[in-house]
Amino acid sequence: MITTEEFQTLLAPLAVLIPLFIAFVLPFLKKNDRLSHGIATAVAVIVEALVVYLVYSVWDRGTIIYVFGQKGATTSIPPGTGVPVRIMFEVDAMSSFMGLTVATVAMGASIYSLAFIKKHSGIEKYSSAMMLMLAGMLGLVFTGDIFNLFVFFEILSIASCALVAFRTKRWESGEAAFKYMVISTLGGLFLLFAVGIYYIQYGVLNIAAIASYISFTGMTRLNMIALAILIGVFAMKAGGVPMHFWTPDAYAVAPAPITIMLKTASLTYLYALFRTTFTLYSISVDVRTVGWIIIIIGLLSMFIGVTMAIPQHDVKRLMAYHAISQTGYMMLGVGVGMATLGTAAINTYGIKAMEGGIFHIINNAMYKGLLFLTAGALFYATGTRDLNKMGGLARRMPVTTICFMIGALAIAGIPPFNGYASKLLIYESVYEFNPYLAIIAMLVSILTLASFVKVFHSAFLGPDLPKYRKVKEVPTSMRVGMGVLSGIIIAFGLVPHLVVKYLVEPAAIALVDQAGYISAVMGAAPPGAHTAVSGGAIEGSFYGTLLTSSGNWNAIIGVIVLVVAFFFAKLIYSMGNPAYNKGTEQVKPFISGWKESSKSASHVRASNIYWGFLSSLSRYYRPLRRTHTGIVNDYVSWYILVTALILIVLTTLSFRGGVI
Amino acid sequence: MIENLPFLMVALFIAIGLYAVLFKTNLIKIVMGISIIESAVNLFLIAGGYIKGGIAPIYTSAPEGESMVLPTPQALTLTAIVIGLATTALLLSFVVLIYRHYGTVDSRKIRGLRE
Amino acid sequence: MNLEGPMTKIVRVFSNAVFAFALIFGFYVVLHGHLTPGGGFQGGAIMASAVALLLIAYGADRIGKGLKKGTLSSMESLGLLGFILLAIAGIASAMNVVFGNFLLDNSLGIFSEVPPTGVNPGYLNTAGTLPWMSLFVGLEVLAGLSLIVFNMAGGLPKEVKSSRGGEVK
Amino acid sequence: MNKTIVFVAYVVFVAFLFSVAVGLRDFGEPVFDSMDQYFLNHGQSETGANNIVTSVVFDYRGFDTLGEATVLFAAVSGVFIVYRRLKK
Repeated sequence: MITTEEFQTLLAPLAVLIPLFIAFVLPFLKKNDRLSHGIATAVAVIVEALVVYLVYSVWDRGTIIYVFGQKGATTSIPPGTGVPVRIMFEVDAMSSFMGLTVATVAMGASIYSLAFIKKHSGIEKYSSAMMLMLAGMLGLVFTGDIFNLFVFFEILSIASCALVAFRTKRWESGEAAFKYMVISTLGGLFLLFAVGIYYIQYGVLNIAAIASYISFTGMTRLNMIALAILIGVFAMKAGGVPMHFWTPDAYAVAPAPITIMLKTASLTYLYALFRTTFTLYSISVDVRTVGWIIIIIGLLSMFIGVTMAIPQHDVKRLMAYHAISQTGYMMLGVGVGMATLGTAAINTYGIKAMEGGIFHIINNAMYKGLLFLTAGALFYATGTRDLNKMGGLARRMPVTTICFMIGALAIAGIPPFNGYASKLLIYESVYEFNPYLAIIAMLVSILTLASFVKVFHSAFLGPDLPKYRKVKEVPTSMRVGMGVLSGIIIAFGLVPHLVVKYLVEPAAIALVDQAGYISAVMGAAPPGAHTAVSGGAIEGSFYGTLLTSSGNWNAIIGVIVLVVAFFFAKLIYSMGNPAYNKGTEQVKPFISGWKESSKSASHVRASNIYWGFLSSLSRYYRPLRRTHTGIVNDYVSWYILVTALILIVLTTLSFRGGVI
Repeated sequence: MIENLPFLMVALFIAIGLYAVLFKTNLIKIVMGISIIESAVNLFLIAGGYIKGGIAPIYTSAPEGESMVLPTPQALTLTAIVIGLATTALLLSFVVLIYRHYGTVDSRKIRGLRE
Repeated sequence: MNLEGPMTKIVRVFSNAVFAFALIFGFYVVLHGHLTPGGGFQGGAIMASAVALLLIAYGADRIGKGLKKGTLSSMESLGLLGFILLAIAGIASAMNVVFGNFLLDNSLGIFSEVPPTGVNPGYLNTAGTLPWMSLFVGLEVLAGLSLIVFNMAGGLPKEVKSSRGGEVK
Repeated sequence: MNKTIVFVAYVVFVAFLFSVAVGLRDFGEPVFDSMDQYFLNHGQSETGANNIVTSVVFDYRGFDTLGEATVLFAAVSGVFIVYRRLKK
């Protein structure tokens, strides 16, 4: 009989193997669409349960190692050799945190899919590819072997490209899938090239072993080049500007549940980026240079992402640009952590900035997922993604409207939703690092709110358009899918201190703790490795208060203040003159003194909102728009250009700093 | 320097493939460029596993006492080849789909999704 | 090249003759993967090339009548399921681990012996789970590659109509 | 995008690739190879296969092979998705 401890060790492999197994079974169920996707949904729920238990186990026991094929699965280094020889899963707090994010989103997406995909053929392939994506993402975050990481990278790329092309009838599908595929295949090949550099130098493929060698031998030019290539690949796959061009294409074209899986996949690549910089290199490199590279990519993503989002009128492209922009916050937070690594600052605001960035990962996965799902609901109900054609849908789709509002308020960082808590952590700690960065971050947040106001106004508010008279609220499974994510957002918003204490803080500390990661596999860490920082200075909570580096935030008090303010507003409102009478001339709209000729005449189209803003900034927008050419060669060109720049910066600056 | 000729060849092949991806506008040629890069990376791994005078790492009727080349890169390359095959097949399918919709494979014309 | 109709008689007769040899050679490569260069992928690819040869010689329509896509798809899944089940079965065995080589040295099944260490003439009945995995992977690769070729030869369905891409409005 | 800038970036990138090729250890003389020596020495007794490459593929790195088979499966699914018949 299997013991509890053995079962805990087995959790991570099971979470990957079960979806894989089901993915292979599903093609047999060609005749029965409902059954095949029902099984997939059940598996997503099971995987979620396994991952939740895994998070607990890691919290309880520390890093869990699973060595494939080694008798007993725990001996990482066989006797008679000094290095690990087999593939292993190494799950520390950061990996399990990412696993939780992935599994939760996958659960929401598959529940949502139940009704969403009814109109299509080939459902068994769809469900099976979705299971492959789930397995690929979990494998990517759990694995402790760099070639295995490449394999999961490719599983994820290929399964997601296949799903991007799912609506073959529409002209965009092939184009978006091809562009995405070219970019991710090239990324995969350069990742493999970097793996080759490590293997040829050190003869090992285990991440901990490579990190140990790098830490032991110090930096070489080869390792620097490998680092630059890896930063390029993972930042590109995470959607970092200016390598983001594939993102809006793929996100907009894919079916909504797949879009949120793609979004989560980009977060796992972000995890891979952090794993590379923090675990593989850590303080062996010039941390300020690497940190600033991540910060600058993050800043560009934040700013260009949000400014490109404002003029969009395709609802999913708009949200895709926001996805890029939000990824920038995570890069900013964790980049500040990287830049302060090895100094005293990491113990104070450095780790707090990282917590903000990491907390933002799970928050972003939830609210961005919710927003994409509401966009999918709009598409399901109206058959278009064009905001100019929508209007007045709040009357027809109340649940979708409420879910959209929750998501929009969370993404804009309005208290008491979860986005506020993580953004507050980022603002305050980044302010201590460099005030200008924090100011840009806040500005981006304001622009985010502005563009969601635009979506809310043009899709949900406005007059009741005649062509949408027959639109109904979306089916139950889609509402449940959105409801699950909304519930998590509200819960995280109300108890951010608990989430930070039990999920985020261990993850941040595990990410910094290079020595711990190495010694879990190798038995001992080299003296140069970065050790854990104390989380003690940031002890989480008293009466539900989240402590940031220079302030605090109590969600309960925040809610009370909001409720009180609401009552005051109600009071003031009720003191006014109630002379508003329905059914009289009072309620009829007038346009410039004339009666409205039809409902669509008084409908403000999405492109007309903010036209003044856009036309006064046209000198900024014109070159920016011209850059987004949509030609696949240019996508690759930008990637190569950025990688070349990172290569130059890393090699020259580090030489000057005397690191090599 | 000349000792490292196989590694230099790898860099050269990647350069050729990358040139095709960056500057050729025919989608099929872009796919070919990717295939060339893929072969180059496979060559990189295999070249990294070579030992001077080594034989294949198979004990069946092998000559006694010879040193064997490293087996891991060969296994990795096997994996990478199949992955490359899979990506190429899928990329070509997408090209077929694009051609059906656009009637062309010129990347400068296939830009319905932009901005 | 016209994939719809059959090619000339010379090609057809020749590919008939080669087909059987290619299949047998592929199977040999799969089965001896643990002894000689080869294994599941290489052998599977050889067998799939035999199928592709027939496809080119006779055209997709004629071959499609005998060899259904559904059958191939089931074969592919079957190969993968066998592979993953063999891997998972390691948990239930004495090895207690995924990918444990539990069939080695247990005197039950075939392929269970351990060869002498060092150079030897090669004994087929060795290597535990490895030949089984080779067989399953060979099946998967045979079916998978054939399916890719079949689908591509069949072309896109007519429902996917040409729509001039163009502007996102 | 401006072809000149792209070409310069391309040249810089390729130059770094060449510097990798020049800077690597000598061809045919691995420095660290304890993992591979472990496979060569213990492969036969642990996995029972004469072909060490196969023992690495299916045993030591069997999980990679599962992933690789999965990639092929995913690609076949993708090809199926592209070429599938659509509902009216």
